[in-house]
Amino acid sequence: METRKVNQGGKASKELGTLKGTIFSVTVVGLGIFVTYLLVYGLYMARL
Amino acid sequence: MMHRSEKVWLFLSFGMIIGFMLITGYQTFALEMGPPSYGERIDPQKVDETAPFDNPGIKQIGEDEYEVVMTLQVFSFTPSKIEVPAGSTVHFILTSKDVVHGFQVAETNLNAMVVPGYVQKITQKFDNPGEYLVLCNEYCGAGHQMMSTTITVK
Amino acid sequence: MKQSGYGLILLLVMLLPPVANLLESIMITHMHMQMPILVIAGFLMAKFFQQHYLQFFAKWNENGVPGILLFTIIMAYWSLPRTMDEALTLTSVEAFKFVSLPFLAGVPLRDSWPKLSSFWKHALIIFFTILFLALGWLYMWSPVQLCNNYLVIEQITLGWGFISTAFAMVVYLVYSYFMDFSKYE
Amino acid sequence: METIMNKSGKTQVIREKVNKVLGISLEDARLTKSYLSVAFLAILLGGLLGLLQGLNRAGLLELPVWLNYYQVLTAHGLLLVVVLSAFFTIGYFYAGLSHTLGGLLPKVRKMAWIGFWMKIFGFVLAVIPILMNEASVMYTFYPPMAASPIFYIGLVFIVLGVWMCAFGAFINVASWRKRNPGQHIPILSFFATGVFVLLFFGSLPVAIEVFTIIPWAFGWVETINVMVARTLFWAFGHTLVNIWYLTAVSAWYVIVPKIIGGRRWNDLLTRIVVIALVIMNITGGFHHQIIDPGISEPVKYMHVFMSLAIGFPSLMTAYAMFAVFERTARRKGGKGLVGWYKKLPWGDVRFLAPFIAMAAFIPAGAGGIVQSTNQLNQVVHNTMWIVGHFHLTLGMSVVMTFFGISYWLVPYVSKRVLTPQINKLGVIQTIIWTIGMVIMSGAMHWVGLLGSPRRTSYSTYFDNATALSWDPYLFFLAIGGTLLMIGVLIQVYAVFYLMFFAPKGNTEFPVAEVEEDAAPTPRWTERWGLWIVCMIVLVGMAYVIPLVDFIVNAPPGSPPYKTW
Repeated sequence: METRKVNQGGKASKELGTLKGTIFSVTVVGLGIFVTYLLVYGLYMARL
Repeated sequence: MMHRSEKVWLFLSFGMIIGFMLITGYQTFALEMGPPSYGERIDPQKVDETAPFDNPGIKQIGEDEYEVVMTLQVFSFTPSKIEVPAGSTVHFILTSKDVVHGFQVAETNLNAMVVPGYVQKITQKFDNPGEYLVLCNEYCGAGHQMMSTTITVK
Repeated sequence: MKQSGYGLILLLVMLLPPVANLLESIMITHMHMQMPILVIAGFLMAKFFQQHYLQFFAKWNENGVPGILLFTIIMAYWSLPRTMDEALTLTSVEAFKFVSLPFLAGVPLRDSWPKLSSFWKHALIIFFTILFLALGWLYMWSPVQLCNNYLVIEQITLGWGFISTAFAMVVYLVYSYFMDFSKYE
Repeated sequence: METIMNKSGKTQVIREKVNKVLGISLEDARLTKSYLSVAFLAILLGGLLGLLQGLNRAGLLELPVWLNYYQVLTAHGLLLVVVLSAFFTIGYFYAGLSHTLGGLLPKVRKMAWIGFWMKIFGFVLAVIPILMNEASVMYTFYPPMAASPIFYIGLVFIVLGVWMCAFGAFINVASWRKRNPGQHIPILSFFATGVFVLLFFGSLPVAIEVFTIIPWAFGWVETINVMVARTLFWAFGHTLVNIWYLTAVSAWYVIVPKIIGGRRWNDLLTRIVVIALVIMNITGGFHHQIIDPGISEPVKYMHVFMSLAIGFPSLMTAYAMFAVFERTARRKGGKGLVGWYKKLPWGDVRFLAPFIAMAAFIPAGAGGIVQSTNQLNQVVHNTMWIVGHFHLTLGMSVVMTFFGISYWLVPYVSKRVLTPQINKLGVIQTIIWTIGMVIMSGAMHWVGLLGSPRRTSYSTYFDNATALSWDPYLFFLAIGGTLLMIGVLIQVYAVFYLMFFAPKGNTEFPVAEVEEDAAPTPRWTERWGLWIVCMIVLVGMAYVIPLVDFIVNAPPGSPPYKTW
């Protein structure tokens, strides 16, 4: 129930709409995928 | 509906995955590096009487090129000891006489499922001398952890 | 408009020789993957044509029936074993495939579907269900090799592909018979 | 007729209101409590067996002959992959259906109980032969290894019990839709519908497989088609794990935003993720067969695409989750590129556990993408890497989300409250579990790359140098396993404390609202029949080719073997 106060910021959502932290975070996710791929791909090529 | 950055993220990340796919496709179809997919059928109860498995063993088929005909059964590989000179390419022809087995050689890309009723083929070039551990990587019974042999590269 | 762009990109990707070769190397992916994707590409591009030739579509395809007839004819034509064979051997037929499926099947489908009454929609699905069952039966039980380019086993596989697609359409017909969409939507 | 309908409609409306005010009805609560109790007893037992395995694998513990490694492993898999996940999922979603649809229909409740006892009965049947060492076949039971027929009959009852619950859910949702024409199914029930659709269609192939195995295991039929059985198994096996994943995802989208005091992500995109996961899931199973014989390279390549396509909704989820967190944190005054993370309620176990679960899905999903890529699969197939992968996905992403859910769901159904002490205990549990899992699955991934196989009891392969070099990593496995066991004990204590001993009170079922300026969701999202048809067509595309080939060009079959 104590969350009510926070939720009332419907109108304010525009100025709070920046998502640079999200962009940063998903970039980390993307890099994670890429690095994992490189690791296993490198191992595969080295063992050919 | 979607934030611009979300579209960019989905486009880039999925593009990256498509990139992985293209590399895979190029290696599979242009460089013939596809995963082991041979599928000739065989009667799993008559492996010993069916060529070439009636005579398992190693055979030189060219300069630096060998062919190993191998059967897998609980809990061993036949032939059990293999020796090849360094730099040779070895073609393995495999089948199972009983349950599903796995054929894996540690520190190489040799890894294939060996299923009763099917002939499997996989190839590897051994550049570095040493003793390579061959093991079964699909659970096949009480002695599964003992099912191993070695390939010696001189 | 963006949709039309995606449709064009999809068509161009399908035209790439490695993609076309891969999909055409297996009979069932040729018919049940490449061909529907071409129709989808046209379906996406239809927005462009609808906006630019508003008059034409309004006049020619007023109630949606002419469009859907064209769609049906094109689809039925490409379900024949002969045409698939020819697409592989004759360049002109292959070119016709890449033109007819998107532009003569995909585009009219998009234009017609919303205009059709539910009677015509169901009639169309029933028609294709029967057609697919018949084709499935033909491909599975035909004693001879229907295509020069594909083995009998691929023919049987395609037959089962038709049967499973027909099954999915039956599921949909049953579902829409029991469900009254107007109540839920 | 009309008046009766109206009357029952009215009572229903009253019941829905009562439900909102007073919380879950006692009967619905009892159902969920029973399901959750079984789930957490399963993790207690399964965790203990897991510890035995970890210690054995590190060479620290020799298991007695009457309880060997493979028996333990079969039971561990069955308890955690089938019992824990199925019982938790059903218990959780039935509570969700009850909460969002205004209580379960009496008929549906009865079906869920019948399903409950069928699954218990089936499970007991399956466990007896495992304990008697008559079914050491792993939960994948690949023919031609043949367990005692009792084992397979047990599996049939488990599947039938799951179907009972699936149909119960469909009936309840359909009845709600009839009473509320023109309305969207509440989001949590939408997730539940997707999960039960997948449970039903995903378990169809395994049901077919088991029905071909039973006469063969009894000896009425001499041989079996090995590859058909294997293919049918994976059509089910992979769907199953993605069902648990979808369950966890439902909590991420619906519950977590409420707990952190925020709002739900775009309703349409959420529903698209559910629909996409339902349509594309079953075909993903093929990446388990990338190095199998008898499937041609173009077909395998086509399946890589089908497997990787499942990644798309997960990538959408990653973005959605971060965006929900960031928006909420910024509303609370969070600043900076990453500084806003400080504004999230880190001390609240109901947030902390699912958050770490989500974070774990980053490496877990990355590993999944890599291993379903054709050639790279050769590097990791059937090695410890795979074990590490599914301990990250299931043991972290899914199970930790389940843990997070339990801290509000259990008090909700037992009409008690989460005390600050238990919350603190939960935070400690989350940290122990995280450390244990990172150590264990990290070691598993690495030793797998070096070549150590999965599902193998401790072995030095006759003192082979390569195999001996794996031992230090396997030692970490034992350390991680021990930490995890401590985590299990704390978790089970917390659940049963909250169920029976915590102070009485009202706990809210946290379902987040959408953003106030959200656009209405289009109607087409409700056309489940259409999504099911798309799914059938896609399954047809994927499975018709190999199955027809395996059946038409079948080799002579295999007789049953008992090799343990």
